[in-house]
Amino acid sequence: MLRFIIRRLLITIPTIFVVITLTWGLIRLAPGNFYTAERSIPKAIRENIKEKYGLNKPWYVQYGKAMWPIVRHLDFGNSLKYQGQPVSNIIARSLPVSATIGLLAYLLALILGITFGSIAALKQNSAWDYASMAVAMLGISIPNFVVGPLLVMVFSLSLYWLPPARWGGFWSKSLILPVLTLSGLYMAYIARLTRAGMLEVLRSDYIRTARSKGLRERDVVIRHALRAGLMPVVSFTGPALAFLLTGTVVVERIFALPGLGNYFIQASLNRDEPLIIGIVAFIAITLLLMNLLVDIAYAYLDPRIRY
Amino acid sequence: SASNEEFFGRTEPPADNVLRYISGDEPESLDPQLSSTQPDARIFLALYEGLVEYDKKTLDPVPAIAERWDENADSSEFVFHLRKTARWSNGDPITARDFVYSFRRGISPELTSRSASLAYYIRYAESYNQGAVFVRDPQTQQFLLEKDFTTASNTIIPLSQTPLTANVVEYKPTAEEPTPDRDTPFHQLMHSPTRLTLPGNEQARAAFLAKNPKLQTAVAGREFVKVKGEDIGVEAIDDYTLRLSLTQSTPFFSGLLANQFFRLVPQKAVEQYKKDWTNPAHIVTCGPFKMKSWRPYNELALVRDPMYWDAANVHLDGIRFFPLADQPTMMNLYRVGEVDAVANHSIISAWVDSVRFKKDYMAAPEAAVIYIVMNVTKPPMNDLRVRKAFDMAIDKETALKWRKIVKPLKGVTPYGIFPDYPEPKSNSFDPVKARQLLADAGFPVIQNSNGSYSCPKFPVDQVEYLFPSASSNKITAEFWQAQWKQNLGITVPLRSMEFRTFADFRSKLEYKGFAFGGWVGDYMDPFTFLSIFYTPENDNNTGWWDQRYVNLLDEANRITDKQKRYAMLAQAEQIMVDAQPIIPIETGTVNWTKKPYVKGMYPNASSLFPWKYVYIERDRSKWDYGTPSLAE
Amino acid sequence: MTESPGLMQSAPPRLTTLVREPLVAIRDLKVYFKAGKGRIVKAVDGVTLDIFKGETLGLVGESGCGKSTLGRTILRLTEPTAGQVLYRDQDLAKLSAKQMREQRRHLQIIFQDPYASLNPRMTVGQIIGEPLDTFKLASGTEAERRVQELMETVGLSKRFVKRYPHEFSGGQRQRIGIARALAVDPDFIVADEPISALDVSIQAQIMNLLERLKREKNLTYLFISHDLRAVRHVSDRVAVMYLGKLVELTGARTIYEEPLMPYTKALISAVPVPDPEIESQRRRIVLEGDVPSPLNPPAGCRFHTRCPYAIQSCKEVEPALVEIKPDHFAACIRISPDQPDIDRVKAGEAPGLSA
Amino acid sequence: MKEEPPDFISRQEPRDLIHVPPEFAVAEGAVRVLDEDEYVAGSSLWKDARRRLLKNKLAVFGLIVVVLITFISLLGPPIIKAATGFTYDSIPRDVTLIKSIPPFRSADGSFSWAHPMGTDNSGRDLLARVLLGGRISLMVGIISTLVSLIIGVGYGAVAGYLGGRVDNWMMRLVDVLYSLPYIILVIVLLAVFRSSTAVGQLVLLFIALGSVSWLTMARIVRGQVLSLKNQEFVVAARATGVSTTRIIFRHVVPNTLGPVIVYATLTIPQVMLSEAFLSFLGFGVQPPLASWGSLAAEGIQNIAIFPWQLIFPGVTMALTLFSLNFLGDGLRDALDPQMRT
Amino acid sequence: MSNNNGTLLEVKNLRTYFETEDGTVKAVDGVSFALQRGETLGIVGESGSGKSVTNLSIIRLVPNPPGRIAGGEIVFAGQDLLQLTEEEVRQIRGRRISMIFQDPMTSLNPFMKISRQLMEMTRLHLGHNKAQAYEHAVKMLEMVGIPDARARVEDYPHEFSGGMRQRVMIAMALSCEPELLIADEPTTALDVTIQAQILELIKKLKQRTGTSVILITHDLGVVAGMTDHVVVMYAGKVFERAPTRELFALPGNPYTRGLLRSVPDPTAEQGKLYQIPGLPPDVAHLKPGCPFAPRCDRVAEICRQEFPPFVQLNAEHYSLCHFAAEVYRESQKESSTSL
Ligand SMILES: Nc1ncnc2c1ncn2[C@@H]1O[C@H](COP(=O)(O)OP(=O)(O)OP(=O)(O)O)[C@@H](O)[C@H]1O
Ligand SMILES: Nc1ncnc2c1ncn2[C@@H]1O[C@H](COP(=O)(O)OP(=O)(O)OP(=O)(O)O)[C@@H](O)[C@H]1O
Ligand SMILES: [Mg+2]
Ligand SMILES: [Mg+2]
Repeated sequence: MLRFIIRRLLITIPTIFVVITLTWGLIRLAPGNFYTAERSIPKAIRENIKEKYGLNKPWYVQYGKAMWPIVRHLDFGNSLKYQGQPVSNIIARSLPVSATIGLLAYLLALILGITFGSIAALKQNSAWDYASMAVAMLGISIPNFVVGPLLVMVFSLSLYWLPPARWGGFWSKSLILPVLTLSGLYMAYIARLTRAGMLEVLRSDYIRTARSKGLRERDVVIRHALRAGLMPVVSFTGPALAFLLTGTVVVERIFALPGLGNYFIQASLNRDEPLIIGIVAFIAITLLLMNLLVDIAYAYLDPRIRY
Repeated sequence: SASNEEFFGRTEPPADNVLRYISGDEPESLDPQLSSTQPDARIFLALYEGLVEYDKKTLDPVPAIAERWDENADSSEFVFHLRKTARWSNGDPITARDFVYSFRRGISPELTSRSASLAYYIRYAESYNQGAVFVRDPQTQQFLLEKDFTTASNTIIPLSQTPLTANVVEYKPTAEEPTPDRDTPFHQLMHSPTRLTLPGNEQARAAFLAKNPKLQTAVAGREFVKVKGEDIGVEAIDDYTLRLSLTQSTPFFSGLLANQFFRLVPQKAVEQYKKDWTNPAHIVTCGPFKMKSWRPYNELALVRDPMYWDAANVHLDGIRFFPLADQPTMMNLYRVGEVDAVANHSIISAWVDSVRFKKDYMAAPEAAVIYIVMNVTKPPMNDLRVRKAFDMAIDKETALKWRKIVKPLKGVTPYGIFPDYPEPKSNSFDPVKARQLLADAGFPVIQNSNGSYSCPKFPVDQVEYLFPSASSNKITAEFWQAQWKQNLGITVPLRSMEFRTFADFRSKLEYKGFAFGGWVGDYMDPFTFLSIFYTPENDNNTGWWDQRYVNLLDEANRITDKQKRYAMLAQAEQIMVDAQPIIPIETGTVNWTKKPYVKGMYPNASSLFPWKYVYIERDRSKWDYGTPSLAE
Repeated sequence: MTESPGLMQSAPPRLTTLVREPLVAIRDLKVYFKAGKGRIVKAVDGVTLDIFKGETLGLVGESGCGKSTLGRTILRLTEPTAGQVLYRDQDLAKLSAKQMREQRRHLQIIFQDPYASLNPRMTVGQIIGEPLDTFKLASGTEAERRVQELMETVGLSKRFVKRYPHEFSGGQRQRIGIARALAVDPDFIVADEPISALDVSIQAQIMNLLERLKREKNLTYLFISHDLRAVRHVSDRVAVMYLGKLVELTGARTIYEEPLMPYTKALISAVPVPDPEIESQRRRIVLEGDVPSPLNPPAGCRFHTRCPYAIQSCKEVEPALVEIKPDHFAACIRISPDQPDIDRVKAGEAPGLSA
Repeated sequence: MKEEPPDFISRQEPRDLIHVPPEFAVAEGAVRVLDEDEYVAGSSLWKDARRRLLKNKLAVFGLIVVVLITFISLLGPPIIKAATGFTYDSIPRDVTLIKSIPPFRSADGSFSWAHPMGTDNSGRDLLARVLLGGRISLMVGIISTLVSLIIGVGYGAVAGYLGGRVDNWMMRLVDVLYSLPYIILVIVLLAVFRSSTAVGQLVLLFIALGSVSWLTMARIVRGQVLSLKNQEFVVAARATGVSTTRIIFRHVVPNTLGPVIVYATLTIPQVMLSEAFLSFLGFGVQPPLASWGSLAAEGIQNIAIFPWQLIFPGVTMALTLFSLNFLGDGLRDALDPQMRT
Repeated sequence: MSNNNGTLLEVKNLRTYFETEDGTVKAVDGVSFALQRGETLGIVGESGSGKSVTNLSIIRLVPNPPGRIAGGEIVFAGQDLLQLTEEEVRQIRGRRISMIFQDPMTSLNPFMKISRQLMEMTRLHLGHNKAQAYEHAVKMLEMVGIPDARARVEDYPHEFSGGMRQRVMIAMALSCEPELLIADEPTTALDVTIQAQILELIKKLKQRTGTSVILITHDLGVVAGMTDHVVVMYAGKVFERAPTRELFALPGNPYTRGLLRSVPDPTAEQGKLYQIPGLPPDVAHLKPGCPFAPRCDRVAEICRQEFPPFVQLNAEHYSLCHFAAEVYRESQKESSTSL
């Protein structure tokens, strides 16, 4: 296992390098440039910009220039759009915001999703099943760009209970609506995957054994069924959590949160190369680590899986 | 429900004397010379000041750090008299040298300011910014002059470049101020004939010289001297007097100086902290407010700066700028009373109907125009008849009625912003004539049995309407498409694009047929709009260019009489309108809201607010009930 | 610890009366499993064995002694740690995946655990029909006919063809597995407890069937079971395993009638008899002592911890499989060809040691 | 019926009495009476599933709704056009009509059949737009889901089953694709393969959405396969000489179907949302075309003033997604033989 | 019937059906038997005859859907289990009635260590704390003869051989010393020595605690050695019920006779074994008449027409056959000749 982890950690580095390189190439292929604006700037200024950022050099020089500081010092440079701001600072300050919202939302989604999913699986094809699936489905049938504003309409614009937008700190009322909005979708996923996974499991002989022991239905589910039943959820959690931690655009936009997702979209639209590469590298690392965790979790959950 | 209320949302003034304002997009930078966008400009209005400031209503230049200024006869040289009480936020006095430093920095090629071209009117600024070189004879130390190499010299040399003689009065010294030593050697230099400049880059220079054999021989054996910051026409005559020498007549130049690009940056902080100088820990400012805290994408908090020369007249204790761009979010925050005012264009078109009758809605024309550009380099749009037909087929009256808040547009200068400016004559809605024109161009329009039209010959696959994705653009695009379909029987495909892809396609003239066009004025003069078509290189995105147009504009700019100048500018505009590289669509309106208790904030044409006049009125009777008038 | 006494390599046990060629030859096979915390389970530990064409070799032994593992390893369902498995003189371990797949036509297995070995999402018909399809033995209605035939052969109503495994009783499941193994007309079948889940009547059916097939198609079986009566009934020879090692090997009748090894004796004495009268009176040899673990097998003879005849040397010397009587191999130091009856060996003596 | 003598050699009888009937099976021929029905050919997981699906009321309801909405989306617009002349892009000439009119109202507020769902801000018939949006959304959803099913399931199953190094590389490729900046990818895609026709744009959109929709599916399937491949029945299949491909697709994949179907039905709303987001950024369907997602996105902005702009596309979309999911659940149950009812 | 203090369990006319595509599978159809305290009841019968389903019905774990208990009574210590709530049944399961399932491979949770699966029982029912439960688990494993139990208790089921898993199941079922132990083929996967050991263990448990046992097996040897009474099942019906000795000595049913004859005799030479001809019936499509008729060697016309009566042959011996008396007599004759 340790060897497996080490091997996987080692392969992370070249993988990230591939991601960065591809991203770098993609940015170059994309039309427009970070200085493209509504009004085109005079040629002379364009030339100055190209000179300054080495954009008039051959591609391999540019590539080297982009990669070298990353390889040497893990330095992603400064944002082009937010001039003078180091990419690392931008990530460092926006990540906690995204991660807080994301984690809280995912936790909420996990709790609700697994509960709903288990109930539905246990009482398959009963009113309980339909009701909990209907609730879960609400999360995904109603897009979050609709849920968010609706919640705002009720809780902010009508009841004046919660702020309609903006970041109010890591422990403030302003977290409630974004977390609710965000968790709906994931709750739907988790609930439905849990149900599907649990149904595969609940008819196994060993569940029958557990029941024959006189275990409470709740314990049968939690201790015996959940492990196998959660496999799909675990698979889903890897990428989902990686993306949640690194920000979700829609919610950050609706609630005007200074999160990483917002930056990522802006950076992409602005062709802000260092910022894109920085965030992409960060997302890639998170993703690879999450997926590694997921793979470890597989082996933990299912002792028959060995790498 | 909300629609019956007098105001849009809650109207509870904030407990403290601090304004909460949504400024739009996240600022690119807090360096006024680097950042060129309008949302940022609003922040800089609080943090920095320049020689002049915008008038809160008209946006005309009013004295700021310069108490007053003088202008020579053809508006090619300006002398500014600074007030001696102006100080930086750290208490240091502000002198003319600060301006010299700031202007040179802004224009320097190293800074790569995207607004540097605003300063190209200053002598040698363009050459400096381009990294150009002078050509000097190593023996004689003489520089080659431009006039010796320009073939057709139909340009009239501005006053500032005519040699100084004793009786030439360039500006009117005021009585109370002794004017020592005005005629410095630098000033002499500014009045000597323009030096020849060549591209600084060797390859570019070689290419340039190859085209001009005469020049090539003249240059041979000479040395090249890089144009430096010291060469540009900015001079500190003394600590409190600043002289700007321009390359040409620029009557609107003082208005231009209120732009953020010309605001002061602190030399010491910049040199000490380099890129980091805007860091809240290091920043030094000169505006009515100074930095308190900055959390990007969240909040920029400013407090009143006690060092500010006019601190006594600053009403607010502070301002909190919220950078956010999502319109519904802005409106939500506004409705619940979390903010006191929002940036312009913040009301979604769909909401306009319910918001525009509220008493906190701000309606006024804006120095911003929207038009459709056409690619005149590709068929079928290279045919004037076709372009005209598409213009005439749009029922703009209906469009205006439908859009409700926008104003008409005849050419490229906005409606109602420059009261004395004569409007050009443009096509009126005439579908019959439009169809005729199309038929003339070889694309006959047929009327179908059900009354609709079709134009089978028209190469629909050769045109499309390209526009940047934003819901407001989308609904108008759909409207034009419907108009063309109804009146010409041509369904122009719509194509929305991510902004930078769009801008790239458009500027490279890769688009087919039509594309969205828009322009926001940089200063309060029609020329800011007319200059779109001034040079072919100045990317007007149509491929159209006419020497007559340029000549007329040049000539107009030398006229000091406003009426006459306007007439000539309008004449030029008419040329453009007749050639029809664009379909004029509409003049924008400011379209925002502010709480009635926010006073001193006027819906001016560029939504730029000198913050020191703004205050919070707690007496309900003195609140604004309706858009404050700009005319008073 | 030295493995595999030289004798075994030089002279694999064989029946002298019939000179037959081995169909499957197992050479010093070892299968170790990693079992967490760095422990190793030596499930099969140095087994050398020939299985001759057309014979049924019974394999008996205590639960967990490695019978299934041996069977599975022959078919390369478990990769061996060391040693070879030769099928018709080719080393199976050296075959490519594709070649191995082709060989599987000839080598089949009936799994010990019937339910787990059936795909829950395939109907019985599909499960039994699949090998036919894999080896292109039949298709279309022909395949359907074969499936029906096979089902009838193993005693399943062909009406069940569309049912899924979970709808069957334990014995019925087992029969599905048997039908699947028979589908391809293999040469060699590892039958891992094929009848233990079956009732006696079906057991009889299956055993008859296996025998008939053997007669008709010259099939070879490795018949793993702990049911000595059944083993006795179907096998030509019987091998006895204990903790990963072979301890006795001889003809089926001999092993039942004159077992040499104390362990085998104990096994045979424990066979229950379907007669309450006898059952209530009989005396079994009850093995005392701890059952050793394959995780930590005892040194010397692995049976010494439970063997009533064990002496000190048994704890030290690892006995080799020796031909004690003609065609009767045993691994015990306390007996020798001169004195095969352990009860007659003097206390404390180990004649096998000197030999 | 004549009973044949029992076929046995009992212990009492001499053992060389081997006059056994030649075919063992013939002995059972005597009892063939039990099988009065003849062998029913060609049953399969899918056929069974269909029958079982049709017994599940909720799933049938879901199926009916989905089919109905699909049909209405396909047939509705031409009917509306024939009946009223409204199309998804017809903006009225009369400026007084260019506004959002409530359902069953005319511009002056009186009752009218003209616009059962009202109109949008440009005065276009919302019903026509919702139906058209249905075409696009359903197409987007179905195509991306197919991609995710075909590529994702195959890829994940192969990676999980082969395991080891292959798995490692295949999954790293997935990680790389996950990590690439999606927006830029789409920008490049649209710029490199320029297409000015609406159909071309749609195809590009499908490629853009499909290119990522299969990634999570691949991971989920791989996870399931990892634990399935150690099960005895897979070993059994291997023992019978079944080829690896067949093991993967016949033995392993069907056993992942539960989560796969559920995830596939979850992919549909997810892709519809992605499409709305891409449209918002200008990459999606080109105006005046619309999708449910983009209609809902517009509608939510007007929720306070013109609620019908959200309610109709939103409810249609939600209803479809609900139905799809119940259908998916039904399908899952139907494909689970243990769920036979 | 009054609550006879000697009777622990009484199954009356139990019927358990499965609804399947091609009809109702009457897996158990009118099964009745009684079990005294401290007694062992053997259930034998052909594969698929409904032995497992009968016992699953007793602890109410028939998979539903498709299965359902269609009728009957299961009186356990005076209570009808079928009338209890799920919660009440739960409290009986494991504690008072425990079951060893037939398929040990799939009946253990592959995701859980053996230790946890064992500990769960005693922690739940005996209120053990962790350490106690652990010790108990190790002890139980040792008792069922798992070598090196302390080390292997931390293994996962897939690391055990088939027989070892079966022993884990047994250990689990025995760990709370239930009043009724239902053992569904507990020793199928075990070699004879372990089998003997396990059976010995069950016997000891019976002696010590007076546990009653239902032993399902097809190993007639085991039945002979372990049980007091035997129930022979065929096609979901009880075909014969008798004290063990009586049954073996004097079977009163042709089916039982067939079963007994099928057992291989270790002393005999190889050769064809006796087998009951034909296939087991499909319980979804039973014909009128005796379900065994098509395979019976003494079938008569009446057998195909009428369902046979349950004939009482003596005080404790019942047989479901039209010719029960005749068969019984035949057996008596045979046994006297063989003696
Ligand atoms: N889930 C199910 N669906 C349909 N039929 C079933 C189901 N479970 C069992 N059966 C049927 O019920 C009958 C009785 O099964 P049961 O498991 O009780 O047999 P058994 O006597 O235990 O046999 P064995 O000795 O082979 O285990 C069988 O014919 C079987 O096919
Ligand atoms: N995958 C595995 N991982 C670890 N140990 C294993 C594995 N498979 C088998 N073993 C161990 O190997 C030994 C032999 O197992 P095997 O299944 O061959 O026994 P067996 O002789 O077939 O027993 P039984 O008669 O009970 O089926 C046992 O101790 C078992 O625990
Ligand atoms: Mg085994
Ligand atoms: Mg059973």
